[in-house]
Amino acid sequence: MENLEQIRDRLLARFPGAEVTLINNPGPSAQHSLLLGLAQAREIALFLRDDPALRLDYCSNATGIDWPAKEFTDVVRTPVKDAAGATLRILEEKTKRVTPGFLEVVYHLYSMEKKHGPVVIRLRTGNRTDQVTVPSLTPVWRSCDFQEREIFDLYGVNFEGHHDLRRILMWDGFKDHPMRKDYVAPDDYEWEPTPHGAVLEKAKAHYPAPPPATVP
Amino acid sequence: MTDPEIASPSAFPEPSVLATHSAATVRPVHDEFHGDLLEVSMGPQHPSTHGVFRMVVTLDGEVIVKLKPVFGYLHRNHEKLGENTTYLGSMPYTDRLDYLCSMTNNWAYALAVEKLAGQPVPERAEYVRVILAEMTRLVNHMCLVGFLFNDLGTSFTPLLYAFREREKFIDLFESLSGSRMMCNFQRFGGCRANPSPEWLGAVSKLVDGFPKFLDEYEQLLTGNEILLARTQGVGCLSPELAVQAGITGPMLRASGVGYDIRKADGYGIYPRFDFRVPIGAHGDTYDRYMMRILEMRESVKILQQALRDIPAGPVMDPKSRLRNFRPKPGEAYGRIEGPKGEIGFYLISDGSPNPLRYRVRAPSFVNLTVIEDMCLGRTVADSVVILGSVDIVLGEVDR
Amino acid sequence: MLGTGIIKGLAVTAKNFVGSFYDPARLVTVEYPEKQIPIPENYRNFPFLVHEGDDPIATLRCVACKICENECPPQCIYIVAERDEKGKVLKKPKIFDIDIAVCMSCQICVEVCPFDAIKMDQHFEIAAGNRFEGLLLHREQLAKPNSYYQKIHPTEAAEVDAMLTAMKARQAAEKSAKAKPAPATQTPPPAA
Amino acid sequence: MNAPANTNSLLERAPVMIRDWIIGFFPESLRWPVGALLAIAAMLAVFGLVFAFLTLAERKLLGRAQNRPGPNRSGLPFFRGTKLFGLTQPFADAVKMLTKEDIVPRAADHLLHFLAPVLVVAFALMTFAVIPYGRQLVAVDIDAGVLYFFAAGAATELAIFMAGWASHNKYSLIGAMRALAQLISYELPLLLSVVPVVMLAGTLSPTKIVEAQANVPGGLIPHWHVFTPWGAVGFAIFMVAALAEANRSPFDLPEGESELVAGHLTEYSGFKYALFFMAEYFGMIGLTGMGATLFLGGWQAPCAFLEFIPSYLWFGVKMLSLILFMMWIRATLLRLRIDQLTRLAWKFLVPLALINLGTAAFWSRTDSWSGPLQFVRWAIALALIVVPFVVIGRRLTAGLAPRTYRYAT
Amino acid sequence: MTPEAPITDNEREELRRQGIMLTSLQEIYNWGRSNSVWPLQFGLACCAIEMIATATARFDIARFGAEVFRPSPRQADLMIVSGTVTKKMAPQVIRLWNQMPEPKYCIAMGACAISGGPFKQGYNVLKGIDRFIPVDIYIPGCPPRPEALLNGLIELQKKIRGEKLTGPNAARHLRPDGPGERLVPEFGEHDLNPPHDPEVWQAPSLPRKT
Repeated sequence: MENLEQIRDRLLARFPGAEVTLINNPGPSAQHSLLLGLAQAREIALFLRDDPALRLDYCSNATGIDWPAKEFTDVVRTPVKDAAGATLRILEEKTKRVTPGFLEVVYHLYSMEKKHGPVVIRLRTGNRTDQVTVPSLTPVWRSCDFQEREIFDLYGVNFEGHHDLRRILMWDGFKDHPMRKDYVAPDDYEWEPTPHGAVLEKAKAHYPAPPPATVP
Repeated sequence: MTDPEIASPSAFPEPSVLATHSAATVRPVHDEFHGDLLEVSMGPQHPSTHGVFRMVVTLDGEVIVKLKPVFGYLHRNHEKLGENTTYLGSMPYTDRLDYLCSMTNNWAYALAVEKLAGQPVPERAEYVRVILAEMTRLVNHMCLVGFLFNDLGTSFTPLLYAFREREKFIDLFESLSGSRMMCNFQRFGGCRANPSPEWLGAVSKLVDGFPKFLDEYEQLLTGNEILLARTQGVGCLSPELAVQAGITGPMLRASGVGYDIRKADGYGIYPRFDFRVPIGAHGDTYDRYMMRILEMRESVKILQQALRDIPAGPVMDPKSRLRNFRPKPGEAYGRIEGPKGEIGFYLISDGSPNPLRYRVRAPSFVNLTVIEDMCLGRTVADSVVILGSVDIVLGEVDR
Repeated sequence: MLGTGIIKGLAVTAKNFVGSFYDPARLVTVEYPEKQIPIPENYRNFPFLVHEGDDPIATLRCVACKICENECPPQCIYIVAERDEKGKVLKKPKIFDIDIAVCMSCQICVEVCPFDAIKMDQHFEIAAGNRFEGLLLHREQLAKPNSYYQKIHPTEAAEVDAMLTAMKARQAAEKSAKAKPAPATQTPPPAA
Repeated sequence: MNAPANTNSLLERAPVMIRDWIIGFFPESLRWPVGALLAIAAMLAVFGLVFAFLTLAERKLLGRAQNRPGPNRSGLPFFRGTKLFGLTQPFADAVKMLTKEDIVPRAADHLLHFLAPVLVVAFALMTFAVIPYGRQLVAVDIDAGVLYFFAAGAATELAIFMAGWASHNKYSLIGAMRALAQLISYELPLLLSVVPVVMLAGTLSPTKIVEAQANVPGGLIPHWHVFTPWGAVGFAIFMVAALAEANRSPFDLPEGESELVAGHLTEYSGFKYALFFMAEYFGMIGLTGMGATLFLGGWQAPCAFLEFIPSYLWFGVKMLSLILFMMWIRATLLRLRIDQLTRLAWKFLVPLALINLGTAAFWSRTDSWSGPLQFVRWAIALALIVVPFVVIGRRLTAGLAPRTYRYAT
Repeated sequence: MTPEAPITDNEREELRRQGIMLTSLQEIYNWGRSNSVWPLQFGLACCAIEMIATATARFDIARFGAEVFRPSPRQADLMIVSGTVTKKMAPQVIRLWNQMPEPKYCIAMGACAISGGPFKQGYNVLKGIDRFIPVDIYIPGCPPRPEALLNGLIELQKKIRGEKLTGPNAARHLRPDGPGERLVPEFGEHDLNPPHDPEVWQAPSLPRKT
């Protein structure tokens, strides 16, 4: 199989103006991925599926990822030097920078015919609140059907063009998207005999008296 | 390798044409002979839904004109819990995904983490993994056949024979790992315990006697005319649709696509073994049943080879660590051929002890995609059989 | 011919029916409350705490390091360390609770314990009529002697004991080496 | 009929003597109703017990076929720790069933919901009236007994439909519809399989049919209908249809546990459910009893020298072995689908039964053939049966066969 | 199990107090029910496999007369909650319980059914079925061995045998304050509504008091 750079180049040649970015995976698995722009994602997916050299006819895994907004603190260190050039002190300038959060949908593609893979493609939403629509790839690979519904249910990604976009795991009247990182589970804390960590915090909130930590 | 029968789409079709959904392929007739449609909700408590699966079935007489699967009755937040616990802490949870095959789940997860962390595995551990995985496959297929026949209306007899044999395997799992079902045996970089020669001998004895049981089992079941009538031509799945819908495992091979991850990926040490991948020609329930039977025979072969060749040595990589396991940032998707199909784990690490994303690609969840296509136009009695032949376990469908 | 498959199947059930009267392989039932399936040595059910001496609480191996509490995936362990009058933390648990209504018998606490203080029990007949009293085990119920451990897991316990004695011997040797400046070239014990 | 002396042994006559002794206490005008009541009471008691132990036998037999012992530790009240091999299990079940809360769904038709189990047992019991259990043991000896039997037997299916309809449950309704389809399909082969017997015996009275199968003095092979070509086929068809008629596996579609939860029984609890259970076993007893009467010589002993054993015991043995056979089938086979069930009836059993009618006619015409002609008679009769069986069987299972598979590598 | 004495002294005392009729009735009633416990054929999760294993040849729950797994709740006496009860499933479980005729019993099998078990921190997991249904026997384990389930069944049989027909200690189904039907929660926007049935379950006071 060609490597991802070649695929990207071919895609760019075939779809001029499309956004295809290679995302490097620094880990030892070296499963790099292609980030597709939303506008032409479905056409590119179709191409990947039907291209005779690739024939990625099998979408194994579709999953959502929640990337919450991240706050970075950039520290710029400027040494203050005296006339001789010796460092007197170092000035630290801290600037806070927030990378906006987004939701991501990842597809792992294999070829059953050519028996190669995986090719990982990703789609990203604009943010985590109102621009959460991505094109559905269910028309291309039906295996995404339930998996996209699951992403819709648990992450709140809206799939445009999905034929039956309903909640799949939670009940219909459920309002939240529980797999998001900022989801707060309903506070059904009642009695935990062995609390620690987050549960201990809850226990403290529910039993404001000193935490349950003394002899019976 | 023989050419799998995959029809390639000739033209470049429009996306809208591609939606191979089965919306109302069987159209209900409304005239004086056909009354109203009957909507029956099968499940979540139903003897043949293998747990808490639910199918909302619309019937015209006894013929299904619409079938909507409803999931989530066993959605126990596996992935969320996996993201809130350490890499090691997720291992026992994987046992509870497909609770009939904890060993293969363990392996798939260990494989994904090993990919993520670049962790090597000693050779003996690879052999132990193969032995355990193939034993699990035997157990799973055996039980599946039993459950399938329960759906077909036997009074538990095949299931009880299967469980009689299963107990022998379970005893071996228990004496090695300490638990009958929830083995929690694989670790990142090997296995938890080194099997003793006596244990391997016991496996060898059991495996050698297994074909005899299988013969008796087949004598009871395979040639039965009622079975043939109930399963042949029932719930056909075309190879095109199977590939398109991401079906894996015996169900895919029953449709005639020779895709086995043990061959395609060659993970672990599978390339060293000589085994064949059976493929069906019709993709009906009978083929799906026979795939399991034939795969069991192949698994016995793999087991015999593995038990013959297993080297001595440690089963744990000395450099692997149990506590404070923090893989470098990155992501990995590891998959193996589980008894039900491709079981994969997708992990993203941000360098912390907990994975940032922990995703389970469950075979039976995806395999259910085509349940409506297979059931349309069939009767209620067929639908439970078709569902039985898909081989679902709700623990991994809903996770 | 139609019916041969059915007759074959009938033969199999008949064989099993007749076999159940003389062949133990075809009547595999173990009459449970009277007889028991032998439980393999490795079997694990719920954790217990190993103590060495006669006084269960005073001679617990546990040092309340809370590693198991942190590693326990379902968080069913709760430990509070003993403190002396001045508030200094002692290496002893004051509270050690395991909620066996939550425990998933995964054995991770045993694997991570550096002191071999927590081990898996094999007692499983613990059906209770009350969730709040019967199923929350305190350190008094959890503490079981080392001899019990040796009884249920003989191989594993022998290894652990050998390791512990070796470690003690090494510590004693180190101590004596420190006490006496004599050049003690003691070989480290093989098991470590 | 010149019966040997030992057939009039004390044991043989005991039931009748006891009856006569009891009704002797009553004035002449009351003797007939008291006798009838006694017969009913005796039947209820005997078959009630038979039912109880049959449930146990079924559970034990299923258990044994599945490598386990089945219920074996119920013991006795007041004597805890006794086990008695589980022989008291049915009574424990009865106590529980009797004391269980009776739930009628709010939406159900209360009257029909109540009537259905009563009727189903009543109809099943009615079939018992005409079966000759022994030499003199028949409650009502009517001339058209066979017809009466099948009429009453068919009515139980109507009661089942009633149950399904009244429960107001979708599963029950589907089960009820299946029961009706099954009734219509299997009533015909059941009756057709009996016609040859009636034809050759020349009577519709069960007692006379049994007498027609009396032993030829000195004969070693029993002179039963099942030992003739047409009788064997008729018996086989009868048994298959009886399985369907009694809603037993592989024809237990109305109950259809794996598909329809419990079919028409889904909404029945407590004693009403027990009544259905009872009716199923009564139906089985009745059908196997009639099967034994028509084909297996009824209460006749297989050979003349075995006639010292009371006739009703022979009947019991035959009936029980047929019931055990039904249980054995249940332990092995899977369930048919409703369309296959009807297809089996219409396309296989009915034509075969019709052909069997022809065979029976041939058999009765050639009664005089003897010597080597006897062999010709058998050969022709067998050919008349086997050839259609193979041909129709092939057509029925067209396209169904075990397959061979290829391998990817 | 050693064979128990036919009638213990306590029971003789009881006999004298309650009258021989009532006690005999009670004995027969309890004997019948305890030897004919038909469970609901109803598996939720992992423990269901061990429940099936209990019914198989090796363990054979049939020996106790309890192999008749009825798929319809109308004919069942015992509900074995075998596995995780999710919030999505909880209303159905309680509905099934309500559909079962009295006298009925509930065994919470496995950690998940008792307390939510390893999954109790999940957002969709009910932390124990006893929040809605009165549970008679709790069997811990994940999953419990089949023998443990049999042991639980024996405990349940003991409990049934000890039940009284009258008096303040009468069996639950004979008391007016032990209704058979329980509140079925509704699906809320974030959680079940209510999250537990206050009539069945109250959070206990903490065992570790300050």
